[in-house]
Amino acid sequence: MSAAAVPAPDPAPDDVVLEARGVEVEFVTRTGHAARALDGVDLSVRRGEVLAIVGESGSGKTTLARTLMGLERPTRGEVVFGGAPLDYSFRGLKAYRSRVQMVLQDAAGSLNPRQTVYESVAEGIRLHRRDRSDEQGRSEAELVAAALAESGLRPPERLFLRYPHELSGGQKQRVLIAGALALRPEVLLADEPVSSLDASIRGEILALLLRFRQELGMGVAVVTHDLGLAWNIADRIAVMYLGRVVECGTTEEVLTAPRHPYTQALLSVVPEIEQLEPVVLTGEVPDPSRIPSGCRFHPRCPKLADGTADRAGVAGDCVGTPLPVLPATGDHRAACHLA
Amino acid sequence: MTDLAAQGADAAHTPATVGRRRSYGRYVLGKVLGSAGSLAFVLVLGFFLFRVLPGDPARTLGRGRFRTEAQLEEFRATYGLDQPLPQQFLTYLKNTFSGDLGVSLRYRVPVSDLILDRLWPTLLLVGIATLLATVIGVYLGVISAWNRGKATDKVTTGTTLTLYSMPEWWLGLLLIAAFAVGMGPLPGIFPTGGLHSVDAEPGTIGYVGDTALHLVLPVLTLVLVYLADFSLIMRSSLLDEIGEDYLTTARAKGLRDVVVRRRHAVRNALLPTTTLIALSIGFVVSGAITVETVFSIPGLGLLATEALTIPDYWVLQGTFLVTSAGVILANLLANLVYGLLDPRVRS
Amino acid sequence: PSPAHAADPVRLTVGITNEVDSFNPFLGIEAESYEMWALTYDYMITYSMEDMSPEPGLATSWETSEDGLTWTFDIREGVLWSDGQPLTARDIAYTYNRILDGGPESSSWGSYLTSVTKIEAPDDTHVVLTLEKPNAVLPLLPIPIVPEHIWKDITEKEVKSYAAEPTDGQPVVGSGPFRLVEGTAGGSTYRFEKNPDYWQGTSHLDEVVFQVYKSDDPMVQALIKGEIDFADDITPLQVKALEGEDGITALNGDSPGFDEIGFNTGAIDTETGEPIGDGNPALADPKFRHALGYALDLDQIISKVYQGAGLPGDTIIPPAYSTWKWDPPEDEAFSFDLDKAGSLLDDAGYTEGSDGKRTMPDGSPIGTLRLFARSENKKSVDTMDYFKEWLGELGIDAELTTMESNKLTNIILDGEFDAFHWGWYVEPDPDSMLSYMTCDQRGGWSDSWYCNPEYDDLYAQQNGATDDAERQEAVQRMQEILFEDSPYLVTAYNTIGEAYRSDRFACFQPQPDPGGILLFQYGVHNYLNIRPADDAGDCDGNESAQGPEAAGGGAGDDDDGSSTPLLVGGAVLLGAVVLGGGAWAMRRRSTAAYRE
Amino acid sequence: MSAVPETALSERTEPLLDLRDVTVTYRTSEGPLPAVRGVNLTVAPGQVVGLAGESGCGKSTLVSTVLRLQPSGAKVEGEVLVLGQDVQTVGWGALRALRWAEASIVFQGALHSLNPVQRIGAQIAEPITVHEPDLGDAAVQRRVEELLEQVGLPGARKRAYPHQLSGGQRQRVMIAMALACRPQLIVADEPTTALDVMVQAQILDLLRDLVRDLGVGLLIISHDLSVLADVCDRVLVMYAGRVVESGTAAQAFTDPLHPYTAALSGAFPRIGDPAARYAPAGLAGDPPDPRELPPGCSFAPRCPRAVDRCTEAEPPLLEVAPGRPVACIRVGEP
Amino acid sequence: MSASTPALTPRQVTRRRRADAVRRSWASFRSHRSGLFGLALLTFFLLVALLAPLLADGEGLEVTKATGGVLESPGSGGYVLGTDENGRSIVTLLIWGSRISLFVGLLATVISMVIGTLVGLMSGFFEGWPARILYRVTEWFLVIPFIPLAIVLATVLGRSLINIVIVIGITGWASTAMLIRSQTLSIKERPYVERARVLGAGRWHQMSRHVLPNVMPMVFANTTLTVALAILAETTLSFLGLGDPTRVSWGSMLEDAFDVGAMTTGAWWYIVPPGVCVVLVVLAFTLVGQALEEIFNPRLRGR
Ligand SMILES: Nc1ncnc2c1ncn2[C@@H]1O[C@H](COP(=O)(O)OP(=O)(O)OP(=O)(O)O)[C@@H](O)[C@H]1O
Ligand SMILES: Nc1ncnc2c1ncn2[C@@H]1O[C@H](COP(=O)(O)OP(=O)(O)OP(=O)(O)O)[C@@H](O)[C@H]1O
Ligand SMILES: [Mg+2]
Ligand SMILES: [Mg+2]
Repeated sequence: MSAAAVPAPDPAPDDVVLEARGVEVEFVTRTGHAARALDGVDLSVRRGEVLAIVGESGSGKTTLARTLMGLERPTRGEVVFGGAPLDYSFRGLKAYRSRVQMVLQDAAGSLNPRQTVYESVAEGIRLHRRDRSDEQGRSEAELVAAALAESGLRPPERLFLRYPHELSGGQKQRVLIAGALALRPEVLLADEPVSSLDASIRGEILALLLRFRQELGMGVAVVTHDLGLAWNIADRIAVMYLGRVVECGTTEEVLTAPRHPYTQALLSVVPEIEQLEPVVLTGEVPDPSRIPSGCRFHPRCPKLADGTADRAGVAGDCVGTPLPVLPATGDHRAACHLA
Repeated sequence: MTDLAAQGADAAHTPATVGRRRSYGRYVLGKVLGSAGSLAFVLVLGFFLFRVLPGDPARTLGRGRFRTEAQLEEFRATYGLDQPLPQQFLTYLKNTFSGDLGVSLRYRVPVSDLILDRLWPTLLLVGIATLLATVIGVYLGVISAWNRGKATDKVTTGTTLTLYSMPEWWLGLLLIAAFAVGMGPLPGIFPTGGLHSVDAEPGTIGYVGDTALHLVLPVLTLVLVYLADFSLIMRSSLLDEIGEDYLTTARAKGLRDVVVRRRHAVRNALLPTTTLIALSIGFVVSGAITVETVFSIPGLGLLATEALTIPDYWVLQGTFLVTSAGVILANLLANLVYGLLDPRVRS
Repeated sequence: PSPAHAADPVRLTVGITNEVDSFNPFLGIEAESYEMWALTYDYMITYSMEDMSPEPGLATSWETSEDGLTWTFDIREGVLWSDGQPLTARDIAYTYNRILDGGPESSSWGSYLTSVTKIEAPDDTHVVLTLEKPNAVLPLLPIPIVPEHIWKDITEKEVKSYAAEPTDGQPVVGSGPFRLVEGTAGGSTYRFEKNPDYWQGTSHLDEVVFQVYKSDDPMVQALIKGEIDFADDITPLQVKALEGEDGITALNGDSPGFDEIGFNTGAIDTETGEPIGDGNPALADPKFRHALGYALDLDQIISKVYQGAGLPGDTIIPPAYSTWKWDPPEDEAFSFDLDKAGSLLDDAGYTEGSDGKRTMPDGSPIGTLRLFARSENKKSVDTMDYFKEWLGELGIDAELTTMESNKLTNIILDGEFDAFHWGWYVEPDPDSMLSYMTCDQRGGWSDSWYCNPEYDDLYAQQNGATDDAERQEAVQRMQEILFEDSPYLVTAYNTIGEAYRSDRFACFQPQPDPGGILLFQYGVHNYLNIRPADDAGDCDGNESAQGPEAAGGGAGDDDDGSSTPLLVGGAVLLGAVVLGGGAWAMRRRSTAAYRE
Repeated sequence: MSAVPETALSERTEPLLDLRDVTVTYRTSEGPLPAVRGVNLTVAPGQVVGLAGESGCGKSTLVSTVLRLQPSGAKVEGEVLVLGQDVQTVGWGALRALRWAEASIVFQGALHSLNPVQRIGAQIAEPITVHEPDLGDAAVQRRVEELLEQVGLPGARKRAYPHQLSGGQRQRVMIAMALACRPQLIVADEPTTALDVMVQAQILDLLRDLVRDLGVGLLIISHDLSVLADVCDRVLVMYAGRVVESGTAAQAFTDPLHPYTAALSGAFPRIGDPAARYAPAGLAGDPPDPRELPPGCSFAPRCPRAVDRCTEAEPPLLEVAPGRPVACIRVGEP
Repeated sequence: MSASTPALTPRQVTRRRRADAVRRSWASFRSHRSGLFGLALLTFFLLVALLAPLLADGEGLEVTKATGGVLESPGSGGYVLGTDENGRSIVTLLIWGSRISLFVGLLATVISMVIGTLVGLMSGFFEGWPARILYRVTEWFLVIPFIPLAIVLATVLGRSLINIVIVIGITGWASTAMLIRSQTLSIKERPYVERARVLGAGRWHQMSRHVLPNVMPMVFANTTLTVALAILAETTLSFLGLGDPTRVSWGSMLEDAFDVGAMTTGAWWYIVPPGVCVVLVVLAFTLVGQALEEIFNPRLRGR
């Protein structure tokens, strides 16, 4: 059953809650090379909006989400929450995490196999003593029940004593969402929330996210490589390539009038009956330990390969001139010499 | 031919192979350093364990021979016991590295000579026993894993486990009773102990045969007891592989069951087994000590147990160092082989 | 090895349970090593089989000067070293001088040359010893004589690591009845070939091989199977078991030694004379100690702890040395009589307190006596266990601690004990054993810290006595004193179990004769006596030698005696295996593995 | 299935794969588990057939029967005809000869389906040496390189170990391996699951090219209907072990007749379709446990169109239009 | 939103969950026939050890109170399994010996488990040089052969029951530490630990609530396997003469039997029963341990 269509709210630009400013994350690989998984990302999540972060595998989506969560410390740049840079002390992080929550990529693995559903959901409540601060004076069990019910698991008590292996994939994902939701976060980061789920179930989960945004005014950032999903629920889209945001704007703008050749290629390969002319990029996602000069996309860029860039007279720039980091404004922009 | 050679050259330059070389180098370095660390640890342990002896070592070590203070002094000087501890440690290191393990309190000969003398029976015993236990154990492990849940598996695993539960020297005693003394219809065909008969002439074929005959029971004891170790390791290692999808792929390719087992399952399962088996060598060495005692085989183990009654500290220290070093080196070797065999070591 | 065919070399294979620690007579201390030296080398004087009294060896005769300060020995002529060089008085003097010079050589043998100041060989056939005071003990110099032409190249420093083992296939140079051709200290096989030119007549054995077994049982099995011909040092139970075997003779031979419970009679710092340690004051009282002698049921100890192989003990001279031994008179001898022990203690003031525990004469508690046993010796532990119980019945608390002999040595030297269990081997001449109880030996060989001036006087007297009867009297009086003062309670005279294939070899003569042991004796007589059973005849008229066995049961015959029980054992083992297999077999039928 | 004339086989008049009323039941400790229930399916030469369905609906189980690779605890009923031979009953020798030489499989999860400690070249070469033992070593090596190049990898990569390749590359190796003996039928079990969009597009392109160039029959399994719609001629949709609908790719995707197919198709919105904005389509509830199937139509509990009748009997698979069998009693009803 | 009040308090929930977990583990254990057999055997020996004073008079251990003859054979004189060389009943010795053998085995295991688990957890969970050093030390202890080290330690420490326990305990912990470490390493990387971090959990919480509970079953399974090895070790050390000579354990019985030459004497009742007891107890622990391992280790489950 499809969820009722929800009209898109008008996200005010000044409603920014969570922001990445020039964030750079480097990993040292086993061979001793530095891999720059994030290479200067400016991105903002606003109150009550759904932001989709899309890109190929390895483009740095998960790293970005983890950095926003404070699980990864940027080697440069900063994460700003509510106007203040993130405090990485234990207390600071704990306080932060009661306001920003994340649902991890792997739903099946994110539940402790030895904890019951009840314990998994209650964990956050206990850590932050939410039962003491609850305005309605609800007990821990009541809070857990409420969170499960809100996530569409009804009646919640029936699930209390279940272990993860007794749940279906969709139920696990919902338990995870309930666990995050029980803290009433201001921002929810969801990393590939449905990619491990069956097609028929994903609709429900997505509808759930939309509902939270709508009912709780939560900012939601969804990480995905599925453009269809973004079309389904996102207000805004940021397209990532090799550690950078290469195009961002509202969903309609980005998906119906993509400006970056990479976005265009991504869009063209979405399997459909009536094909656009698919632009299948050759090669794999480049290695973040060897970022190409100039436009980082140029070795795979179809516009450069077919001479479009040359005709526009930017071919030299494509190869040699680096592009600036896209600012985190609401406008539709693309980091491309052609755009 | 030429294009094959060209391909070879070409392949050598792919990043994958280069990366592999480099990472094997790193792996080797890591393992060698680790083993060196272990050796150093054993050295230090060897030193301190024997200096924390309660009481005056000179008096203890002198076994009541020395009654006058002068004799004690001389003894202390001989063994460097009159020097400060750090100095003693340095001397100890220097001596150990130059192969000087001290002089046996009992035999008054250099410990290194004693050890060299006693090394080869132990090597022979441990070597043959490990080899046989490994081969048979791995074979049994394969059989029982491949037939998991069937009668073969149950009988094999049950028997090996029971043998595994036996103190090896007790089994040795029973074997002596059964096959050396002779029991009921069994003639006592094997010697009760020693490494060779009194009348065997060294260097002859008969001598070799005679030594082999003497080794049958002790080796059998060790093999029977340690079989289980290897067969259980192999069994669980192979069971790990049996669920893997690549075996289904192999079957789908039209390979026979035995080929799937041999070429894919067993070969892959053997890899992690090498290092585990190497770890078990320590147990076999331990077992050899008691088995040598029961069978009166003049090896390192017997040397150590004799030294125990005196106690001949330098001999104990020497055998401790040598057996530990041996096991550490065996482990290193196994790890290096494993690194060579398994392309995944770098991940 | 079967001596059946004349062409085959006659080989006696002896199983032993301990290694030779050194073939160098200046280094080893194990009993096995002494035997090897005895086979390899000669002595000036050897021991008789009957009572171990001195007998001519290399020295054919000897005499003392009037003042007892000069000893002259006549040395046998025509004795050759195994490399063909003649053995002369100079070799003897050389050997003795090495010891006299101090150094490592003196540690084993120095005590035999106490009061000797000079040793000379005026010619090839005479050795003259000069003493500073008379010494009755001197004739029995159990020092192996080594060849000067070999040993002169070995410096005092080198001697500490000199192996004296065969090199490059060359046997060790010696003059004894046998020659070591193969073997190293700590090794497990030592092979000797006979010396064809031995001055005492050649052995009937072509070879003697010693084979080390790390434990008794395999050794005994080897004997049963005929792999060896002689098993040394086996347990009384094994002797009992072997008594039924065809073709095997087994016996417990009296060994010249005793086991004792020693007391801390008062440890002192030998330099200052101040008391040290924390021995219980009650044990400093001879009356207290003596009373405890009636609290030992030696018969039970012999039957349980020694499995019946041994004799209840009384003094520190074992019955083997009948000339020296003093026996306590019937009415004074210790017997197990707790009432008597109790009344003696009451008389001495150690009365029972209200709690049933005995107190010191001044009424203070005695406390708990600390008994020590040697952990590696089961007899030691068991004996002390009994003792502890009997002390308890007397109203004296005791606790038993076990430790290695080395640690015990230190504790004894520190005086931090009350009682311990140990034992001594006693040499044919009682002098050294007697010396251990003198005041001078405190902090040295003495372990009871015993000191009695009267005893010391008698010791000096017997040591210098030139008259045997006078010496005998002194020695016996000393034993009486020790019996009264009881620094030791001698618990048992040990035996050593031995067994040999009497279907193969005959003519063993025990030492002491009768009742003694067959090998590892003082001297090497038996290596010359023993013959293959087939042609033993009447052992050349040697009456006490054990003749060949009548029944000629071959080696490796059935030995039902021990195999049936082992069959049962094997069956139990088999059962265990089956049980284990069954346990596994009962496993749940799990889903079968993926297969084709 | 006794007498199939030799000529018939060589003429390839009949389908490469013909599953007739195949039922697979796993024996488990908690009782029998019917994973596949009465599935009929054919693949003709040059045809691409898609099989869609949620996780656990029995797709892989069905695939495993094609080369008789199902676990020994599985009971297979019905006929599995590969080139006219019933693989479930032929002798082992014949079966081995058929495996890979006539039909090969690209297994789900390329990482685990490759032997981790053998070079990929050796793994590709293995079936060749098994089935064409007369081929010389050099020829085999040459074939391996050709195969790799055919799937867009440099021939020299044959010396690589699986862990040195990316997911997409491994999937290509699996495909190269499947082509090794030039089979007539290839079964690809979820070849693109777990790959990202761009790599998925690459692999689908590759498969499409292969079918076109080699004329093999391809059975491709996926839970993503849009993927199948993209590459297949025919699509079958499975639910709880049964086929509930089949039709041409376009029909199934754009004009689903079964409510389940409709839900699957709606799960992947067409970008630009305003109806899908803020309206993710989905189904309530979870797939049923195959051991305790609901009475009647197993989809009924989750079906938005379900009525009481639906729980009465399992609806038969009826052809409601030419080439469009559907198992729903409410087809055509408003 | 649900308006109904949940019927259960969190504590009840937890208790129920625990009971449930125990019930499920027991259910799966019950399906392991060999494990059950081991458990039965184990229960028997534990009962014997616990009830020793009721089963056999403790005075029967004292050589001074021994009533039987030297090495009487089974059946004679009312001794079911005969007597030892001191005339003590073998059955009595076996019964009391079980106490020492099990005591040493269990206590040594506790020591090595505590050390092993702590070291394993620390070196697995934490990063940096202390963890690396711990890991190295573990590796060292892993490769050093057991008996030589135990001989050396026992020589240095002296012979007493508690020293034997210490020796076995401190030579045997390394394999446990390795196992725990590798488990910890893998569990630490599990997404649910990361989820706990996301929820705001500190290290202590992660370790105590997620890592430890998931490692514990393996510790438990490993414990039973370690007891088996520890009992074997006690027997071997006793045999080498490193045991406590004042106490009767199966190992010391075997040593005594060996010393008095029971094999030659044909006194099989002195050699075979203690050995069989050792084999059975070790086997029992091993079987139970393996069954537990199979239940608790998801890697082995379902095969
Ligand atoms: N801990 C790490 N150490 C080293 N490199 C890392 C680490 N985590 C991520 N990377 C690298 O950073 C890059 C970005 O990874 P990330 O997981 O953020 O990608 P992603 O967009 O989430 O991909 P996917 O869609 O596959 O989840 C990759 O090249 C990855 O290999
Ligand atoms: N070996 C087995 N033993 C018992 N049940 C099994 C076995 N393999 C699969 N099953 C069960 O059979 C059903 C069908 O499994 P199958 O693997 O065929 O599904 P699938 O459609 O391929 O799913 P996915 O999309 O997850 O691969 C599932 O319920 C599964 O749990
Ligand atoms: Mg990701
Ligand atoms: Mg599948």
